[in-house]
Amino acid sequence: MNSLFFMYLTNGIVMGIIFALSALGVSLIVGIMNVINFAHGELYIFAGYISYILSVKLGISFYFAIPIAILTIFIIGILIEESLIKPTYGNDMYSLIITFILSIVLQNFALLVFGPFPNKPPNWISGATNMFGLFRYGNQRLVSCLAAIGIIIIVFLLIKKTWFGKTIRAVSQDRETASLMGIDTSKVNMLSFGLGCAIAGAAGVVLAPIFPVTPLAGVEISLIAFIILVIGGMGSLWGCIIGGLIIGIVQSFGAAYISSGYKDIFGFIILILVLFIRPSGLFGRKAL
Amino acid sequence: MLEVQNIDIYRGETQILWDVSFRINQKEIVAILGANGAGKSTLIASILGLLHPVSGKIIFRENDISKISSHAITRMGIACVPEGRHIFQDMTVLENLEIGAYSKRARPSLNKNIKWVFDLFPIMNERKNQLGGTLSGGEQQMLAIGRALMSKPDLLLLDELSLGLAPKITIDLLKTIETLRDENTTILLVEQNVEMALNHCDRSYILETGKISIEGTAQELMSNDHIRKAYMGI
Amino acid sequence: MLKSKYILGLFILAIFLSFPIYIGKYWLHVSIISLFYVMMASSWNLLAGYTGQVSFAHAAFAGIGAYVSGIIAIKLNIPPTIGLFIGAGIASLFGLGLGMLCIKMGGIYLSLTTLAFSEIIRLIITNEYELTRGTMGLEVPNLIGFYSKTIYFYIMIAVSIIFLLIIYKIIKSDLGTSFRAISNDELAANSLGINVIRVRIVAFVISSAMAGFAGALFGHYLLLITPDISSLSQMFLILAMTIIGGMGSFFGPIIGAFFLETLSEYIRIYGEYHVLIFGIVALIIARFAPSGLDGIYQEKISPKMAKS
Amino acid sequence: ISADTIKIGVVGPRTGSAAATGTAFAEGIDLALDYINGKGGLLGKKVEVVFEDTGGVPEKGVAAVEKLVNRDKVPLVVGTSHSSVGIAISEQANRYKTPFIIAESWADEITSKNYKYIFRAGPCNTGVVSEIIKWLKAEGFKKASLVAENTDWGLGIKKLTVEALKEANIEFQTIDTERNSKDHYTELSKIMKYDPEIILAFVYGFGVHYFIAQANEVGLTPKAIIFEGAGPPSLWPQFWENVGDAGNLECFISSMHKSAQPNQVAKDYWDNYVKKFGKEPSDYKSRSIYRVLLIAFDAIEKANSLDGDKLVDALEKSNVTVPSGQVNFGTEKGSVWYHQFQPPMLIIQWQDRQQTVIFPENVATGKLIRE
Amino acid sequence: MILKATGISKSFGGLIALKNVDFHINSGEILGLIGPNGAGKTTIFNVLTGIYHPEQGNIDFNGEDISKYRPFEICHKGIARTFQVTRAFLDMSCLENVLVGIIGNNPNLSPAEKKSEAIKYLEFVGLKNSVDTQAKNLTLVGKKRLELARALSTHPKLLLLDEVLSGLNTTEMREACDLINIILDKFGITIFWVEHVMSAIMEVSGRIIVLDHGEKIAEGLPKDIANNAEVIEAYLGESDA
Ligand SMILES: Nc1ncnc2c1ncn2[C@@H]1O[C@H](COP(=O)(O)OP(=O)(O)OP(=O)(O)O)[C@@H](O)[C@H]1O
Ligand SMILES: Nc1ncnc2c1ncn2[C@@H]1O[C@H](COP(=O)(O)OP(=O)(O)OP(=O)(O)O)[C@@H](O)[C@H]1O
Ligand SMILES: [Mg+2]
Ligand SMILES: [Mg+2]
Repeated sequence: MNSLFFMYLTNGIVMGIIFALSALGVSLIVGIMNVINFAHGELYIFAGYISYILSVKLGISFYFAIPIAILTIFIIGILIEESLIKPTYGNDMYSLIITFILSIVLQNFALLVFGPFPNKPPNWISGATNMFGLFRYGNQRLVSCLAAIGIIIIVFLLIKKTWFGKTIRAVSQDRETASLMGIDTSKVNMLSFGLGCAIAGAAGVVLAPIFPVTPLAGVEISLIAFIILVIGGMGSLWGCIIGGLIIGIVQSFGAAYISSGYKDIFGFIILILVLFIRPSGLFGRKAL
Repeated sequence: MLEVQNIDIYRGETQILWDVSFRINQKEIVAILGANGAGKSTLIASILGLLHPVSGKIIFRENDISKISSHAITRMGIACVPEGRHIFQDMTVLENLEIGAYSKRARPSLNKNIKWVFDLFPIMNERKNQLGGTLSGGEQQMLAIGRALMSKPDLLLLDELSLGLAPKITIDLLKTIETLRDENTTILLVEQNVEMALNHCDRSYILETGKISIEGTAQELMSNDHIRKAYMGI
Repeated sequence: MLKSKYILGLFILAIFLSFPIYIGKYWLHVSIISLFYVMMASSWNLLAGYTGQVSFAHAAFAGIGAYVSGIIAIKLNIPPTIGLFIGAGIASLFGLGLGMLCIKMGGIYLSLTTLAFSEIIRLIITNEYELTRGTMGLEVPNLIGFYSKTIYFYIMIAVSIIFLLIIYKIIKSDLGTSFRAISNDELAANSLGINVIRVRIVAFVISSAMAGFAGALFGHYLLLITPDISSLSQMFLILAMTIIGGMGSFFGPIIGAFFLETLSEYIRIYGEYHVLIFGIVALIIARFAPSGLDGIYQEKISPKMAKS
Repeated sequence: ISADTIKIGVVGPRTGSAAATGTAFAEGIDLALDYINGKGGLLGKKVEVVFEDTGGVPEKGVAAVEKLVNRDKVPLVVGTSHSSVGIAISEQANRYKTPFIIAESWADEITSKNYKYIFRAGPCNTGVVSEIIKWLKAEGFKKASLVAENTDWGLGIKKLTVEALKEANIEFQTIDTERNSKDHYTELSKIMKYDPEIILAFVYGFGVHYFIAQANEVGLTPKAIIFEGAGPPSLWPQFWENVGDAGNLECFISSMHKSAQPNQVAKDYWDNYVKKFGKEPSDYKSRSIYRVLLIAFDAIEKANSLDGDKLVDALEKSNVTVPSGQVNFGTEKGSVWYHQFQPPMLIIQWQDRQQTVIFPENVATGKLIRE
Repeated sequence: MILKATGISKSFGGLIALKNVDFHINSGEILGLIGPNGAGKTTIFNVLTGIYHPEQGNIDFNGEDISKYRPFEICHKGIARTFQVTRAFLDMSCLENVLVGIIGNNPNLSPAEKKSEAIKYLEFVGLKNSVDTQAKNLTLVGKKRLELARALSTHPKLLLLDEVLSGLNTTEMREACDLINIILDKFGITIFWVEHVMSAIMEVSGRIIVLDHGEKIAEGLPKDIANNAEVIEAYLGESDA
């Protein structure tokens, strides 16, 4: 019983961190631009595919494949922002609708280009580690989890500690006034959307070896990310992490002790509970 | 320092400013006065590059800035207190001030300037970790002024400086402005309180339905009958 | 001017009503499906287009209506003609609950929460195998004693017209003005004596009841309901139709529904590209003509005709 | 009825998560058309196939048949792969009195309803399960974990297997899972705890790839053998990339293997496939659709008509030879075997990334290898 | 007495915005509220109109405690307000903006009556020529007028005005003050207003309350307030402005 319990707990935490990373990109974009990027999951998937193609089909070492994939998604993100999001500034609902349509387009595009099968870049590391003599845990999972923590920390520092972070928040709140402070708002918006997408890409690259990508898997990624967003509070980075952990742990124990069939529903139940108790999310600010 | 030459400004289809020209010299406080809807804020917006003139030029230190985007203009050393304040609602007072010092020339003296603003408005120091959007109306106005000062601008545009400020604060502020001028900042002031503006400016222009109708030194305008009647209710 | 519009409308209606005589079984089927989407898109538009609440749970409400009506017909032998109303009623109750849960936050929260809700519904339908037969689909009885596409066609038309009249009434009424005030500035509307939460929930409940009714009707027409009825891809269709036709316009969703359904028949052969094409069309319209086909007509074509 | 061609309707998932099956179907259709039109067509007319998408969703399947019957006016429909779609379509085809020959929907319900116009020339759950149990007994497995996806098919086959395992006196536990679930650590720990000799996994989706890879991580395999009961997931092209070495020794069920070609038709099919597409068929679904099309051609030929009732007569008397042997539809009402033709099934094990047929013995090319 | 507030307290996090404030409003008077920036004036308005609920104290309006009511309920009871930072419905025309107030309080009028009511108020505040103008195209002052029309359209018994005069020049201010007197005389609406423009508030108000740091520091007739040492110290400064 005990070893099982620790196994569930460990797996819950690892999955939680992975979820948090998957949600980080959307959370960032919501936080700084008030735009929900529905196509988040698809960008994640694309990054996975790119790293797969580079490393499996073209034989490029994953040390190079990873940055190339992230960079590509960054550029795609910028293109999306310039072509689709820019005209919608100030109209949150419209950007939501546009990115929703975009996500459907990208899904079907991926289906045509990559086919319906899952694709998996090679593991960075093989084997499994015996955890405290209680159970074995896949090494790749542990390494991906560490990479996720690393990325989360970098993003935190970037947003909380640099001028760039402050600047993007200013732009998100009042474009015109920000430009009166000498900020080139178009550039900042472009970069911050690109950054959010790049984080989605980074998540895709880091997680593809454990969870191979399929064209439709983006939907799940986005859904989990959105649940985390609402639970944690829109745009709050801390909320994103705590929300991810809650979902990871609850899913793990729920699947273990209640039912694996309803695994995905546990997240939703938490969501409803949170909305009852604190409508603006755990870390959300209450709007006036 | 700044020279506006015969500009025509439109908002959408409607023309707001007709052939407006004026100039501000270095180390001068110039007031633009006029009734509601005369186009004062529009004028400020066009200097800042938020609106571009259809014809005419705006020259700032020998550069034509009439077609440049606003972030580039502000980087040249122009700052403003916009009408309606436009505080960054979800950022703290401190962060608002820091953003004011965004431009490269202002960043080195960031800490010094923050201290200066806090001296000017002690209440800002008390509220420094409060979110901008939750400040009272007058506090927001102080923050907007402080934020503009953070960039140590060469030219400061003030749209409705005294809006919502307690009389005492307004008096202090006007004194500060005069000090600033003496320290080599040029100031363009838009005010409703004509009497007060004239008491503290060097020169003034009157804008009436989109056209400059009268210009002159403060004393000249003070004694102008039309102005006394239409704007000062005397 | 106004009179000629009415005559044109009646003329179109007459052509439409005579469809069963000459278009053949298959196209009749296509028309029935289009009418289902007219109901779905128009009622969604009431919510999203007029009150700015972009809900992703609309397809889920159709699913609730369909399953409720189907299940009670099978298990309790309640005639489908009554089941339709019970289905719509239950859907509106869910709408009320969901509305109370997330409407206070509005905006993006509402969108995301309704999205999650629709996933819950889909998961429950899939997992509650005993009741719903899961992905296998629930075979439900016919609405009336015998099966006739022509009769279904007329029922669908009648219900669509009733829905559209209700929607039209609402948006032209004070409620419609309140909708817009709220989407502009909630606090100010509240201070002017508008019970914001109630108005929002009213919109939510009306539109979910409509979706539930339409879903139930559709289920009884197809004789089969599967979890797909409440899936995101259904939601995408509804949204795409509204966007393509024109969001926030009365005729938009109607135009959009017929446009996409007809288009869908013509691009059938390109199976894999099907949804991709819909998506791209919707994206282009959303980007370059945010007011949709109806908007293009109002801005470009109508003034020209008026001039000439 | 068109003057110069005979149209046959095919339904299958060309989009959605099982789109791979649609691709395989398209290949099989090509080969079948080459074959029949090469012979000069049917009743002196060229044969044409209208291939409609089901997306793996019953409603879309129904819409596809609606179109095939009412717009294209096909005399008969074949195809489909999901049980749910098969069930929905059979209701409708029977209503329209249009013969429908099912290729790959395994649910017993389809034929046990004993509908006049519905035939199945592909596996049914009962048939598959009995094959598996025979194998389990032959190998002497004593303790099994039964993992099933929570869909109609998974739950259906689970129920049959549970009964059969009880009867065969094999000790077992059951665990439910999600078809597309990616993280199986929780389920796997429960299985670890139980410590079975064999894991019967009924998952028709990519989920099983993750399951196999993760089972190896937690140390469940190679001690225990994984048997995958849906066939294709173990044959999908990306299988090895996804599971890596964890795929070694995995067993699965299939209806086709290169080394087990029962007749000339099968050999011809294989050669033609390789010639036409320049590769070997990756799974057996292209051959499944080929199979049902051959049956359909034969029935039209024999009936010498496109009338539904006559076609049913011809099908009931069918004895055409297809790659999986000679077709004989059961005609006795009252069971799953009515209008059912069960192609022989093979149990195959991956040994050093090569398929080895290990059961039934008469076609086996090797023996089961355990750790 | 139309309204009596006793012991009102309200804080934001650690900041005490209102500390045990008592005041009353007589019906038919114009009561002024002044005080330094951040003293809590707008907060009092927000508490009176149900946007915030006070942590302590109660608000008796015509014999009913309204301190727990929500904004729209309070509006129905007869308190209307304008916002210091204007909040017009920007995407709607001026007419529609005012209609919202009428719909919220008088839903039973016929559409034609509603419209003529709305136009009546727009004319009254001087927006006669802007009936169909989109609110977003108004100037700041235009928006303030619109807010006033909207507030009046709810048929209030008590009207709260938050800095309606700011941004007007002296002449315009005169007109506005006349308007305020007319609102009292013609419509019989009691007025409670916040203003930083001393000349106006001293002249128009019958009585004035002074707030500082969330506490009431003075109350009385304008001329007494103007000479109150504490008020001069906290708020007015010693100049003549
Ligand atoms: N965004 C806009 N779109 C269209 N017209 C506008 C817009 N903003 C202002 N106007 C119009 O432009 C004219 C000048 O406005 P502006 O704001 O410049 O006046 P102002 O002199 O600053 O007045 P105030 O004293 O009220 O601030 C007004 O008639 C106003 O209605
Ligand atoms: N939501 C809030 N959260 C935190 N502090 C707030 C909030 N609202 C107001 N405050 C603070 O409460 C104090 C009182 O604010 P209030 O708006 O009532 O002042 P005021 O008297 O209207 O000032 P002004 O004349 O400048 O408008 C201010 O210091 C303000 O910063
Ligand atoms: Mg102005
Ligand atoms: Mg205030």
